[in-house]
Amino acid sequence: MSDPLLTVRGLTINIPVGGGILHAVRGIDFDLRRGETLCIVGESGSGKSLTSLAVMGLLGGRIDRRARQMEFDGIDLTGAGSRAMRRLRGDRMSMIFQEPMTSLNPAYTIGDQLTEALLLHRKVGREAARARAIELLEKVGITAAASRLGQYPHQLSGGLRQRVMIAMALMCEPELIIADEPTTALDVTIQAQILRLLVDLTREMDMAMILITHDLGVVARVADKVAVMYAGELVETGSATDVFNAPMHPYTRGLLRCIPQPGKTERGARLGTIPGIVPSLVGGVTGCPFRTRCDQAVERCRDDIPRHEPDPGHAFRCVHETGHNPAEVQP
Amino acid sequence: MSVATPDPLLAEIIGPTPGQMLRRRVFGHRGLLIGAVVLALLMLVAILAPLLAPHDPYAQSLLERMRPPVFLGGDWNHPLGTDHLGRDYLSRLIYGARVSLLIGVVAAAISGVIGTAMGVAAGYFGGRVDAVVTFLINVRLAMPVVLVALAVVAILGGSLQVVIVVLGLLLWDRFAVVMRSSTLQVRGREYVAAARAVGCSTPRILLSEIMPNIVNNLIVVVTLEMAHAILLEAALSFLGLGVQPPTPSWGLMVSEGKNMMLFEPWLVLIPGAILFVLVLAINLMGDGLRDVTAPENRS
Amino acid sequence: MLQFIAKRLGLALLVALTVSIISFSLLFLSGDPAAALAGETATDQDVEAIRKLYGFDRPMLVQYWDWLSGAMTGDLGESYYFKLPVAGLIADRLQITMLLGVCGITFALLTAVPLGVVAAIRPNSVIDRLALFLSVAGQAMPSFWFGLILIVVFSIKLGWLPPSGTTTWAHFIMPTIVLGYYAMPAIMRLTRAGMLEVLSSDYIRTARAKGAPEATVLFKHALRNAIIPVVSLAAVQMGFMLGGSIVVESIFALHGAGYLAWESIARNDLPTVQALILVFSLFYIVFTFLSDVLNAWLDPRMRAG
Amino acid sequence: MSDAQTSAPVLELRGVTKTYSVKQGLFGRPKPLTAVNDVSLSLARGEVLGLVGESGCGKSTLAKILLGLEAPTQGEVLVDGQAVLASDRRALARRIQPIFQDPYSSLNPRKPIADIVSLPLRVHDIGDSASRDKAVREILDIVGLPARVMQTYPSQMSGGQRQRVAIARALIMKPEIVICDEPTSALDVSVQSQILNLLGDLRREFGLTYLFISHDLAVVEHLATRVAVMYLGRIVEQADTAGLFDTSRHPYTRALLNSVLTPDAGLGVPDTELGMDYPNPIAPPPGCHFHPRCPRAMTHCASTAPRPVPTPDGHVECHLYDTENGRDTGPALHMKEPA
Amino acid sequence: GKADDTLKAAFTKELENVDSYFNSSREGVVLQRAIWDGLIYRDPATNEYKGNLATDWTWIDDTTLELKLREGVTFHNGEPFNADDVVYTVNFVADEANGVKTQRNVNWMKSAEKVDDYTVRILLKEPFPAAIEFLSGPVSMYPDEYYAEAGPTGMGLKPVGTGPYKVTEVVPGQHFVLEKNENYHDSPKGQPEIGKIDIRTIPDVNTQIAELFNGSLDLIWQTPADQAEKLAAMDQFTVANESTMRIGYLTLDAAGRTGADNPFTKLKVRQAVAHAIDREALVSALLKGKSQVISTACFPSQFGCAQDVTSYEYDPEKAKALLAEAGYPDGFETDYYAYRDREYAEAISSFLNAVGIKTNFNMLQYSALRELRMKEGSPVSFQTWGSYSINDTSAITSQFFKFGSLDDSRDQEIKDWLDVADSSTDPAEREEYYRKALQKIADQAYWVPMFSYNTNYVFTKEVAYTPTPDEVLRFTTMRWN
Ligand SMILES: Nc1ncnc2c1ncn2[C@@H]1O[C@H](COP(=O)(O)OP(=O)(O)OP(=O)(O)O)[C@@H](O)[C@H]1O
Ligand SMILES: Nc1ncnc2c1ncn2[C@@H]1O[C@H](COP(=O)(O)OP(=O)(O)OP(=O)(O)O)[C@@H](O)[C@H]1O
Ligand SMILES: [Mg+2]
Ligand SMILES: [Mg+2]
Repeated sequence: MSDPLLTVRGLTINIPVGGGILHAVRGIDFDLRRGETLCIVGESGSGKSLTSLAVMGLLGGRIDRRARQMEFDGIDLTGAGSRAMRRLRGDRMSMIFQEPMTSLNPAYTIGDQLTEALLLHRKVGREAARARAIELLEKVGITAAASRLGQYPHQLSGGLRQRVMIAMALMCEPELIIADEPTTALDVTIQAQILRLLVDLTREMDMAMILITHDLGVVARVADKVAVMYAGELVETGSATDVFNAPMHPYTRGLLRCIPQPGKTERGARLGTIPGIVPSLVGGVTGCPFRTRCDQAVERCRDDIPRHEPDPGHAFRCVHETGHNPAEVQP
Repeated sequence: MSVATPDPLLAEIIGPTPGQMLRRRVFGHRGLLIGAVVLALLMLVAILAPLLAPHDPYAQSLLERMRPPVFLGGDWNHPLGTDHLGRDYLSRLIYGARVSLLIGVVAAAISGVIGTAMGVAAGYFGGRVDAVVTFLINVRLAMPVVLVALAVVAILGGSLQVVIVVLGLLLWDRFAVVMRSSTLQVRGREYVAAARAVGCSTPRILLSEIMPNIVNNLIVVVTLEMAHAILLEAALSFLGLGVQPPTPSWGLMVSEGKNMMLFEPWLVLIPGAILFVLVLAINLMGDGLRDVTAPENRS
Repeated sequence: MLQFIAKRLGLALLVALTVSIISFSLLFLSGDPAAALAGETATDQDVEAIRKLYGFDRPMLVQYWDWLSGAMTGDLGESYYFKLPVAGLIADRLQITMLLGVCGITFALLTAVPLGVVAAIRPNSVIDRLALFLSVAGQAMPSFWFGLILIVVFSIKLGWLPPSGTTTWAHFIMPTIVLGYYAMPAIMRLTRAGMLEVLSSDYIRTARAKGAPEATVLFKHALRNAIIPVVSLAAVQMGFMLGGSIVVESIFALHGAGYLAWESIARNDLPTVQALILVFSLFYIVFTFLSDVLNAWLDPRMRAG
Repeated sequence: MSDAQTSAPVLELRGVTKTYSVKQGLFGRPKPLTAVNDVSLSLARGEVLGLVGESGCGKSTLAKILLGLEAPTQGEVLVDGQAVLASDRRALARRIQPIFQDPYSSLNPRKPIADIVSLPLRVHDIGDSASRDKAVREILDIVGLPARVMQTYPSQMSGGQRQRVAIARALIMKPEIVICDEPTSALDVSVQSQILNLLGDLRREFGLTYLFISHDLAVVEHLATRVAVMYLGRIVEQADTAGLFDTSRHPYTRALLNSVLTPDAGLGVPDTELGMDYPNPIAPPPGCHFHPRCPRAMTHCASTAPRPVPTPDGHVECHLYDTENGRDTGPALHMKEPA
Repeated sequence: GKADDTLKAAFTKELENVDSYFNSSREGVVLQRAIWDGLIYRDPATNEYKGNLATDWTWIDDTTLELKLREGVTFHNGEPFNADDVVYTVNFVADEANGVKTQRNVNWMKSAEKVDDYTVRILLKEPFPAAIEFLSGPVSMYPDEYYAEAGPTGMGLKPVGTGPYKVTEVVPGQHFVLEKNENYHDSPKGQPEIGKIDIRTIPDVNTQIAELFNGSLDLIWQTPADQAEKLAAMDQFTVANESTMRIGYLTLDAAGRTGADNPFTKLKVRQAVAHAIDREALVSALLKGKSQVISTACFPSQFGCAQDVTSYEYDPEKAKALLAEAGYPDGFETDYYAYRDREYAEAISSFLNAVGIKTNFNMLQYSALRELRMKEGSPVSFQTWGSYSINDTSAITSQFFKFGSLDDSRDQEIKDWLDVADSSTDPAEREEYYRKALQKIADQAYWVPMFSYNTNYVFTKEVAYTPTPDEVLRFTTMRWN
């Protein structure tokens, strides 16, 4: 295997808020190789978007980001100046956002916005940029691409806009593409189409992708590697098969029990639940953040939590080596 | 009897009450506090005017005209001197607070009632009502306020009541605009639909579901319009077509002092400055209130 | 777009018509116009003769219709006071008011927009605070007072600027500042709020994610969107300013339309006051109409709609 | 035949159509938008009718009509066989209550929970303040909230807690029918399952009838006894849940089912075979509204609107199943690209 | 300034039309005297009538006046002055249909006839003792050809006269530039010296003073007393003060037009009002200058204005006593109106308040107050009257006590006396009847005459000027120092 394209070690994000410091992301690690798709999954507010923005260097100035190591293809991202980051962004790594409705500038045409990144990063003429834009629009399945260039975002439907966003992200043939919940705002049928498109394109262009979502179904279908995030921490990481077929962390297991699965869960039966609510991350946070909602919790959960790696590449953080409280009788 | 699975963690309450949050934000907002304190002081002055004023503000003494203030060699009997009719300047300033505040409060109340009724009706009922109200707002905005107010006051003769009513009838536009858009916003919220689905009558929905949620915007507009009315009255009085003498209005005092401005600038400086301070305080408070209540609107 | 313009125009006309009715009837409630016309030294017969001469004894509707149909053809009647056509009189005076208005709004925009933008880029910075202070003070400053203070300081104490008149550009400096400062706070605040909102919008993040330099993000992507509401506001403010120039013109003795209005009210010169209310309203209506069209043109969403 | 259809329907829609007139732009000419188009449905006591369809297809509009919040342009709504418009809206409110999608907007932020939950009682003048207080405690207990939340405000609560409050408010007057308009789509999965369980439990406990609107087929499959699939204002297919998921007929239903992503690693993303452009509801395509996206469209689909064809457990609106009218009369059209 | 031989002056009021027949303000009179000439001239110092455009005049009978015209005079536009001009002017202004603004100035004339090129006759409607006074005042001569063509509007924009100054620029209401008429005839007005007069309208006294400080004005007038006092104290300016014919008075509703139970119908109440006001204080503290306290319903210099009538000294106690006698021991409340000089009116109202007459002060536009008084009357109002600068009691007392719509007393006896005085040609008889009328007005306290006005003239040390008591700026008599 090649060297990882992206390495993140000990990424921590702190945000000063009214009542103190919000420890939104706390020491997360992950790697990503070329051509690989990493899915970060977690509930709302668990820090997924912040993580992706941290990689892109797009966190606002108020937000404190630090990491032991954060490298993109050998370039140190923690130390990179804003100029170096700008050169990377849109060129070697690009991003797709959640809301296709608001992520395009209403004042400029699709064509203007598509070609912008290329004109910025490459020495190409307008014509060449246009040609590239048309090529990519066709690639993402938009017909009459040439005439679309003159249209404004409001003239397109949500599905089309998200395709435009994807085309825009691909303009400079990036090596890494980060998609932050690209389909949450779309209908299920459109979601399937967009995801398929993303998967096909990353494969075709040999891109690495970080896909952020809270939908376990999406993760299972798209991911090579999965990272489950809870309250700012990665509680479990591993290949999709490992995580879905042999979930180790009580939270992952709980999540999987929560969703009705046609054919698997009995129709009308009670679903599994995770009681309680997400803890506040403002102020000092110690121990396992999940312990208040965990049915396996013990006193030790308040201390430092060890990391276990039952299989190579499959890791989780829990006081219990198996993810189960040995004291409890397992079904 | 509990159908749901017992879940002790559900008892956890995440945040402080809206009241607590408001209090916290209010006390953290310097502008708001300064504005409120200054306004409160001026109100106190207005209320206690008879106790505070050293003289009757209307009492003339032609022999004691144009006495200088103490800082220019006057005596303490008239700390700020006397005006062109020998009335005690300080006393008139103190009573002037009454006039300005009265005008601000009553004019804002009149225009508030008109504008809120129109805006809420337009926002809630939409359709034709909205079209008519929007049209009226357009007409109102198209009329030059100062000019129309001057003309009307000139016709009806400038008494305090006339000025107040004219301003009240002219300044409802912002109320209508803001109340219309906030109502429109709130009307679309699901709790309004829920209240209707429960069978609430329209007046009840307007009063207990919509009003409480737009009242903070209303308060902000009230402060703005109070300031606006006070400034307009001063401008009208300055132009000689506002409150009539001998009523001590600050605008009038500037106007009266203006003629001697090149010789006795304090005659203009003092009433203008205090007018400025009053309006500033009200505006600071309004801005503060907006800052303080806006985040709540979002959630 | 054409349809939009047509409809918008229709609405503008309707508003203008309503304003004309209001201004006409409003002023007809005033004292006896014949007495006003006759002046201080007139006898009763003089007054009666004038009443006949000017047709004040006819029904009001007839008088309104006469007036309106005249107004349509640019004939706004004859000033009772000057015995000259009102249209010409106003046209003369409007030049100064318009000049003042244009200077004022330019001054306001030139100070407010840059301040607002910088304040939005650096919230809570010194400049932001300064901008906030300027705008709060500007809103609270009685403009007649401000004008008087400027005169005392710059004309009397320092002797730099002439206190009144219109002969040179220097005469316009103080009136421009006073009038412009009246419009500045609102424009500044809107620019700042608009920029803040736009800067936190998703498409700005998109632009940054493309690696666009900060200047491009600010001026190409953000300002273009933030400025749209400012255009409308500037138009509205311009309308207000013309109507509000009365105070400034009276302080600086500028013989503009605002001053004419004030004097005409005092002289009960009905045709002039009516015409001025109508003209000021028309200005407001035209400005807002133009700004709506400009807005529709600036904002692609409205262009298509 | 399912037992749902044997009992008399508590709620029935007959040929309900709702047309809005929408303005485009500030001054555009208003155009008619048919949000709900000739819909007939019936709900039997105790059943859960799932209503699925894409965003904007008219689900919420239908719900509003049922709640009496909107008057249908045509057709009628019957409760227990009686037309609703004729009867008092307050009477209707006692029998039909909503649960909305967004727990952040469905509770008045200015009121404490006790006021919100007791509102229906106060509006209908039921009981005195003590008995109302008691009723609120009871219902809060039922939805799993402790009594101490009564004095708190919505902004102090999490999404899941709020949705429980909304449920409590809907149930405090013991209605028979609850209209759930995407009650969980704004919630995280872990909370969603709690709410779904609660809804299921309540239904069993109180014999409630649900109209359950969702775009998540997996949820609908789990909860509903019968499913209606909506497309551009029309019910294109209606069937018992089991039947629908086993043998779906309408191509659109199939596409919807195909797009359900279950958490099965390695299955990949399925091909929905759908064209991707959602049609403009102001100018719906002629003939069968679905034909521009339909993988099995035939020539006459573009010109003739399909009729409802009865099936053993419901109906379907598709030329493919209309044996009399135009089956196999032409070659299948190619799948359409977006215009 | 002297350097550019241009005197820069300011008007306070916008002048509606420079055509002197179509304006009614002081500013108009000032321009009239500069641009045009009358047939006769009254020397302001000696009150002696001198020939101006006419060299000689004789009464043919009571209603016919024949005048010999001066020869060799030309208008500013080159048109020669002769009998045709006089005939045209008189016939034009005397025709009511032409709408001369102040009809009183001209409506005593019926027409004019040409006798020969330099002799005309003016025909009167009826005997009019003040004819010569009017001919030397408001009636000035216009060029017939030019006026026929330009009319009042054209004359207003481009005035043409025979006067000592010709107009080179008019911006209506705002700005007037006059230039010395180099071939001005040998008029009793004297020859103009200052080359150019530049007049701007600056409504605000304060701005005028600022401009004066700034050096952009050389002369201002009608400056309020307080400012004039301050300016006098500075050594850059000369402040001259002259009395005017305008008087201020209260008119009381003795006729009961606002209601028969109106307190002012009672003599004691009216007398109480007269005693309540400290007119000395008003004059010394507010009006200052050459103002004087007056007790008669006319200006002292006017013919027939008797001074030895009943006068009421300031005595608030007596006023209260009178009120109590009249049945108002606690005073009463009344509406009180004024239309100008707000501060005088305010001061008066506070004197009234002090004796228990609580006044609701209303400041109205002149026309509104006039309408009110004509229609329903007013209980008490502060009025002023300038008598059109006509030095005759008929110009004031007869205006208001002959049952006109502004007559608040409606006293038949007074009217009869005034009728005799107004139409008699015997000065002694006139004087006697005016005295009777004025005495009764004072006894009955129908009016409370208070003070005469004065005017301040402020100019730089470069300017030499002595104002006249008729409140007219005479540019011809101004000189550079
Ligand atoms: N600029 C900010 N200021 C303050 N708090 C922030 C800011 N950005 C994010 N947060 C907080 O940080 C936490 C993590 O946010 P993040 O956006 O990464 O969540 P997420 O996992 O992407 O959630 P979602 O699924 O809702 O998008 C949240 O609690 C959020 O409220
Ligand atoms: N008040 C209204 N005025 C005009 N059009 C409306 C109105 N309400 C809804 N519509 C339109 O009717 C159609 C159906 O809307 P509806 O809200 O019922 O859709 P939905 O299926 O509930 O969608 P979603 O899944 O997004 O909630 C949409 O095209 C919508 O734009
Ligand atoms: Mg996110
Ligand atoms: Mg919906």
